[in-house]
Amino acid sequence: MRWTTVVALATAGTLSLAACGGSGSSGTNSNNDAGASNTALGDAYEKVPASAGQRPDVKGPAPEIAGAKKGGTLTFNSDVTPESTDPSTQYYQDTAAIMKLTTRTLTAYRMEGGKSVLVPDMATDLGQKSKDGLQWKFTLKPNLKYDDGTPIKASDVAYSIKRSFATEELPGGPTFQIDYFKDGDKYKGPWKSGDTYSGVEADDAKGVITINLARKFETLSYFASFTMFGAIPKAKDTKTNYQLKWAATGPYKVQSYTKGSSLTLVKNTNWDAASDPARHQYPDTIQFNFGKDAATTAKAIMADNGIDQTSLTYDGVNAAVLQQALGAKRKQVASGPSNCVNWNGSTMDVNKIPLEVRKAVAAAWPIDQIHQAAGETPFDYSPGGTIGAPQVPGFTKFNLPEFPGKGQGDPAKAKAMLQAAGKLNFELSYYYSNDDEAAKNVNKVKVAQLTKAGFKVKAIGVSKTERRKKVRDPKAPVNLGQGVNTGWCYDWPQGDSIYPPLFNSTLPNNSGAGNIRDKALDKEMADIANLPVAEQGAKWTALDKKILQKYVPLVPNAYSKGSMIFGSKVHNVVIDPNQGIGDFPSIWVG
Amino acid sequence: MLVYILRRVLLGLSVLLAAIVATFCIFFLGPSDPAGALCGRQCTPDRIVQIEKDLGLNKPKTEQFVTYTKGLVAGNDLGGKKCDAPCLGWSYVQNRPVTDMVKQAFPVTVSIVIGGIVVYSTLGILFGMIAARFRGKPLDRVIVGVSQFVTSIPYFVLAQLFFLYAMVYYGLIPRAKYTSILDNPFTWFTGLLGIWLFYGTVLSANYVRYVRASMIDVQNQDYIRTARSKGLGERKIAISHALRAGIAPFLTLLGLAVAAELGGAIFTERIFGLQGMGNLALTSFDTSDLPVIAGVVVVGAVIIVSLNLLVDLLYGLVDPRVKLS
Amino acid sequence: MSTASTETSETVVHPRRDNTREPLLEVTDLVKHYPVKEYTGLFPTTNQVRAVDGVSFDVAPGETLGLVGESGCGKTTTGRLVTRLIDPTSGSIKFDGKEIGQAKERQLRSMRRDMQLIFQDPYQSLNPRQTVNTIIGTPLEVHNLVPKNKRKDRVQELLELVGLNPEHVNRYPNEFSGGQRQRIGIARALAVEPRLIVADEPVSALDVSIQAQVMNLLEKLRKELNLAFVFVAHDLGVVRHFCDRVAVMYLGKIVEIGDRSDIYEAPQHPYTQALLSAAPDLNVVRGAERKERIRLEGDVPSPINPPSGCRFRTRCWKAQDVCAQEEPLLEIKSGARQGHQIACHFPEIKDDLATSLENTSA
Amino acid sequence: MSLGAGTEATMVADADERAPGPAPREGKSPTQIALERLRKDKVAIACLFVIGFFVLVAILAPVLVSIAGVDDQLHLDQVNPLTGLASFQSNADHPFGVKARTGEDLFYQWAYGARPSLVVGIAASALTMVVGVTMGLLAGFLGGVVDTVVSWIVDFLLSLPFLLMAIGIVPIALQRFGNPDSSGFIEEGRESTIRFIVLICVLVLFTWPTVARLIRGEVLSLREREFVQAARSLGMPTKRVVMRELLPNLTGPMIVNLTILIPAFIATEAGLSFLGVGLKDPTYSWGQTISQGVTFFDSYPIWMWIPTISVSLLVLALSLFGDAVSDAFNPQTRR
Repeated sequence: MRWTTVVALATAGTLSLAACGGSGSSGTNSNNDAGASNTALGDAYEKVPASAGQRPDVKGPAPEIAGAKKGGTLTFNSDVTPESTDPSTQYYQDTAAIMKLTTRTLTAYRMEGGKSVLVPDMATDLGQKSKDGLQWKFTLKPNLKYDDGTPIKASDVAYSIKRSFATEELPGGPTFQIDYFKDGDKYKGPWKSGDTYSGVEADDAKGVITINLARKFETLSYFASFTMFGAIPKAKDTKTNYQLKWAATGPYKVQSYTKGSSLTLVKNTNWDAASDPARHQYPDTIQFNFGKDAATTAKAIMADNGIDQTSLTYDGVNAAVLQQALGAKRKQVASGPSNCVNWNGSTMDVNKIPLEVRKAVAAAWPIDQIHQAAGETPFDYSPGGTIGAPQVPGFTKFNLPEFPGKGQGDPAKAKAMLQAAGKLNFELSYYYSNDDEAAKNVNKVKVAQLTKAGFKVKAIGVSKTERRKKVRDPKAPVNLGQGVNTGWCYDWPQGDSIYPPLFNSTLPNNSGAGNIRDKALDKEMADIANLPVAEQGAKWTALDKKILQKYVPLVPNAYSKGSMIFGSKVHNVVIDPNQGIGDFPSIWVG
Repeated sequence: MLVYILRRVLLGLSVLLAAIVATFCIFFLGPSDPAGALCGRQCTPDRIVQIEKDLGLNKPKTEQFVTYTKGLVAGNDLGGKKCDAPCLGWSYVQNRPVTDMVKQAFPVTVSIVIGGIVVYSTLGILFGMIAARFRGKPLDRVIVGVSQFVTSIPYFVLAQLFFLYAMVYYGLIPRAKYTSILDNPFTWFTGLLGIWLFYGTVLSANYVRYVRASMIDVQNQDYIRTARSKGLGERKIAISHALRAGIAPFLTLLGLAVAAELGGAIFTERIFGLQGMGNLALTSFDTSDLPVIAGVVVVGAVIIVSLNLLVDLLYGLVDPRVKLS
Repeated sequence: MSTASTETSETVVHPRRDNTREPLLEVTDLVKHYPVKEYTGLFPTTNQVRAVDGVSFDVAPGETLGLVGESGCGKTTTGRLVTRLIDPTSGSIKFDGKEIGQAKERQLRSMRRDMQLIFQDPYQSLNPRQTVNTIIGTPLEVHNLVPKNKRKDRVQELLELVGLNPEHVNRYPNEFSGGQRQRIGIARALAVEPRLIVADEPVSALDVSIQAQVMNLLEKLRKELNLAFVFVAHDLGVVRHFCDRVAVMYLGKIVEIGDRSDIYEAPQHPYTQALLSAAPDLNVVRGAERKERIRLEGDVPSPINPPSGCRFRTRCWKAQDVCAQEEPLLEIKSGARQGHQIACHFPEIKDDLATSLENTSA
Repeated sequence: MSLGAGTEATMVADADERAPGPAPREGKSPTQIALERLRKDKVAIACLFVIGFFVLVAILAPVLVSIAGVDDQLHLDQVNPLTGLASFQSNADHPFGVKARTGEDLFYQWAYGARPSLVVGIAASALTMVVGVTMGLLAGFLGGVVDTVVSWIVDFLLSLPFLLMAIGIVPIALQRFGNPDSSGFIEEGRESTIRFIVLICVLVLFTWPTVARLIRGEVLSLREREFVQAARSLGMPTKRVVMRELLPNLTGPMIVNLTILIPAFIATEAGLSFLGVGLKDPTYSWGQTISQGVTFFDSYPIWMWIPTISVSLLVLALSLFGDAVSDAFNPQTRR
């Protein structure tokens, strides 16, 4: 579980993490060409995405998109350079989206009318669970092939999974397998521990992959959509260099890849459309250019000349084109909910700050000003007052009066609350990056507002790198903004990917949110997580409310959004609410 | 001659070695946290120790330096990661050999710089000669004035405007794009043409004045006066006599300006979005990936030193007045 | 232009027939080689440019020695060596009985007062950024000759002595003509009240009319101040006008040395004869018959690889085998007077070469 | 950048019979003559006015901002929260507009931004000259081992890619000096101070070799000049020869070099700031403002254009002035 990160700042381009699973749902979501209104703004700005779930019975091929044309070249330009394209280590939004084009997985998300649904991909279903829930079996569809025409075997998938345990050779990937799989903590991958691993077994004759668990993992189907659940032919594994040339199983294969610079994908003729319910194969070539200045890319796409007509970027809506994006060029923007929720540095240590004071902080918190100072725009977020994201299946969005999820904060009211509690001039201390323009501006806003509300504010400026260490430091002598302080992006749309990683008492100090140490809460979370997926959503909603009211560990700020801008000849750019980025295989040009 | 070359090479090598030492001192003796950077998100103290061991960061600095230098010559084996010679170290962030990254970026920068030099020397010599020929006349003033004006505007502003207006908004010039010349010479040419034209033109603004000055200088020399008194036409004088004399300073300028060229290329790469050495260094700067920056600096030093050497030798060939001593 | 312009008198010749007088400057076997590396072959070869290759002469107090020869023969180098602006490779320089050939700069300090240089190029020899007052005042200050408050008076005195307007003391060199500048240079040299002046072609950069004025000034000063001179020149006329003794140099060696009359009236070395005959003869212009003219063929050989034996042999019309094998010594030859030494295997007096020179210089 | 200045040695052979002109008045040194020539140069005078204007802006920045009534605070209310831009380009409250999103006043940043440009330009070039001239003098006059060592250092420094080193040194310096107690705490403004010092050091470090090389050449030729020989033959101590005879004769090349270096440094500062390794607020600089504003050059042009025009004008004025100076000091290029 882990991680999260900052919502893309308009200036910085997106680099958020966490691709993950889920059957989400999604509500409003964006554009298609031809005047389909996008939801960036206006009334839709505050609308909540609907939920969608798992669809184990879906078969390929993916339904044709109305009007879609084949052929042409689609060009992606991005400021961000993918760190690694090794299937075993992929954990970022952008790489997940890119690799969906080349790499089929056991399960996958597909867009159904703006909703993101989990469907079987290489597997025939979403996994068969044993009675005790400790053994899962996935059966491969017949006749699956690599781009060179060789058949995909169950042992290739097993090998790919085992490879992900080699965190020393291939660092940076997700680690749920280590936590949940049998002997996951002992197995160190095929290079160190050999090919035999009791947690993952394969039967090539039947095409069955068996996963043995150490504890119940109700949301494993979601996790099975990560690229580590793809297939890697062992003979072609080049270890650390596999990221430079990987075997394709999806509709596209790598023609050339220059790390840090460009990636060219062409059609994979050995891809079987009939068996793939989640992907299309429209453009002939898909070109990715990395390390392109975000502002100029944005301006170029908005200018919509020549090659830019068939170009797009997932760097968000750059401030340089914001005016156009809000006005004349609105049709060239796709914007939709992402898997992240923000609380912008408002995590409060419940052991260091008394409850009444935490409530006063919540009352004073200058949500709108912080968004503005950080350079966040309606393309980056919509108001949100919960810890969980509303597209989690079964989750019901709510707004507590203490947590409106928007507005300028009320310093006068906060001051009154402080006074009532006898805690006037309570000292709030936190770290901020003083080598980051936006962080400095945000800090100015915070200091002004909190001081006005009767707090004593001690803001400690450190460098970005230093701050990254400080906020997780268990002994840090501050009481605000520690731990997971910016927000949380779920790995798959279910509460077990949100609440336990934030509030479990077994977490080290300052590695969750608020340092809540409550065994009862632990038990409650574990109980919900062990329920069947379909029953969890409502329970998590109640828990969300309870945590906010009982502990006040943070002030939810916003549901963040993913936004893409594209040229006029790019069609069907739809933001996958479970990924916060477009669903690349369904985009066509013409 | 051979000994002279040897001596120059030795001098160059000593400078280069010093550059490596300096680079190493600056980049690796500082309090940085490479292991932390490489560790990524699932970072445990154990893993940091392991990475430090892999990269040899737990060893004394002197030993590290020996390893680094040895790697340049003979390659290295960093914690099971093979790094072939010339090994410039291991990227903390990208987790692969710096040499690979430099190899990838190097041709881009070289392509930009070479094309730029062709454009700027052609334009520079042409307009410099014209200005010198019509010294004091309106044409001269226009040329000098325009070059003054162009050089005083920050390069990156000009580049940005050129990029957006000429390439993006109006599409007058093909969009900058790098293809390897080995893959497709034609797209290599068309993809870089715009950059060459822009970069070369802006740089030539500086050069024009230099050529003009040295042409005027040469024209005042006695042997040009003699040529003139023999009744040779001005154009002939300019081309045959003065130009040849002007080539030697051009070579010096070329040698000295390589560093500046590389510098200009950083802005160019950044703005036009090409993945050359400059952009590599900048990206690594953003992620505190010190071995990469160090690698780029070392390679830069190698280029400058060898180019200066080459220029020195060419100097002797071009200008017989210069004795190799 | 100057007060000295009217003087036309013949110079006083100091007889140099006796060896009794103690010489002020005594130079023995002075050598200056410059190493030059050449990178033509596989390995560099270090060659020596034999700029000065064993030169001996002496100068008595109040006496004037002329050093003549073609350009590149080493006369200027000899002048600089004597004043120790450059370090000799070997050989001895005795000034006033003291050996200064290898002395350190600090030990030279006192000698510097007694020996001064006048330079060839008046445009180069004055610091363009200093006023005349500073230029002439600096030696006074360095050697602490005159109290500070009297310094300017002394400078003006010196200016008057060299025939310049003392009121121009605050001007910069660029405001003076070449002749005037040279006078400033002379005043600077005189400021330290030296006993010996090495004049390095002091007039060759000046117009002919001004040359005479400056020469007359030097003449006057020599008489008034009893100065000894080492006078480096290539203009034989000027030397005849000014010098008591004359040394002729060729390729770093003295080929003939003697009293003025010896050299001009009875030159014995073929090179001396060639030099004298090459001097322009104004009488021809006036209608007189052209005298026999000796033409030297070929160029001066390289000082890096001087010819064996007699260095002049490659251009000498008398050269024979012995010239290539044996180096002629500088010695008194038959028919020569006391103090007239010639380095030649086949000396021969030619006396009609220089008669016309008298008129050209005065 | 200093290549063109090599010809200045000729200026020593000054006015004389060869170049008759109006009789010079009493007591004029070549420098004075050059200054007089400069005074008659209309372009130079115009440039001086421009330079003077910016110097005044820099000095009077606090006065100017208080007259304009602007401050360095955030003014969130000045911008449209949707677009992040102000609805105006310039108004009475904010004559040069405000920054996107935060509404910080741009006049304030412009006025204070003049300071680092000029300080960097002047301080770095003065230091460069001091170091370069000293080393050049030592190498040229002493020769021998000193010359070999200095020349080697010059070669060495010139072989390092300047911009890359600058890019690399800034984060190192920040890490090393940013938090000496290793607490990670960087005092307010400390980073910008470090950046400022590093910037100047880097500029000096990589530019003095060029100056030293030039001065060494000058000294080598001056050393053989007869007036230096004369000084030596007078028994002048070496130190005095260098200080009194050589140094004054280097004024020409030095001034010319200075006038080339200042604008070059100002432009470099802007460039480095654009790359993110230059100055950072609270030290405002034009380069930094340009790099922030350049993305908005079409939607909010005033942000970028005011500092761009300022830098360009200043650099243009300084380099034209530099040309005029070198012309004035060079008798061969009289206009």
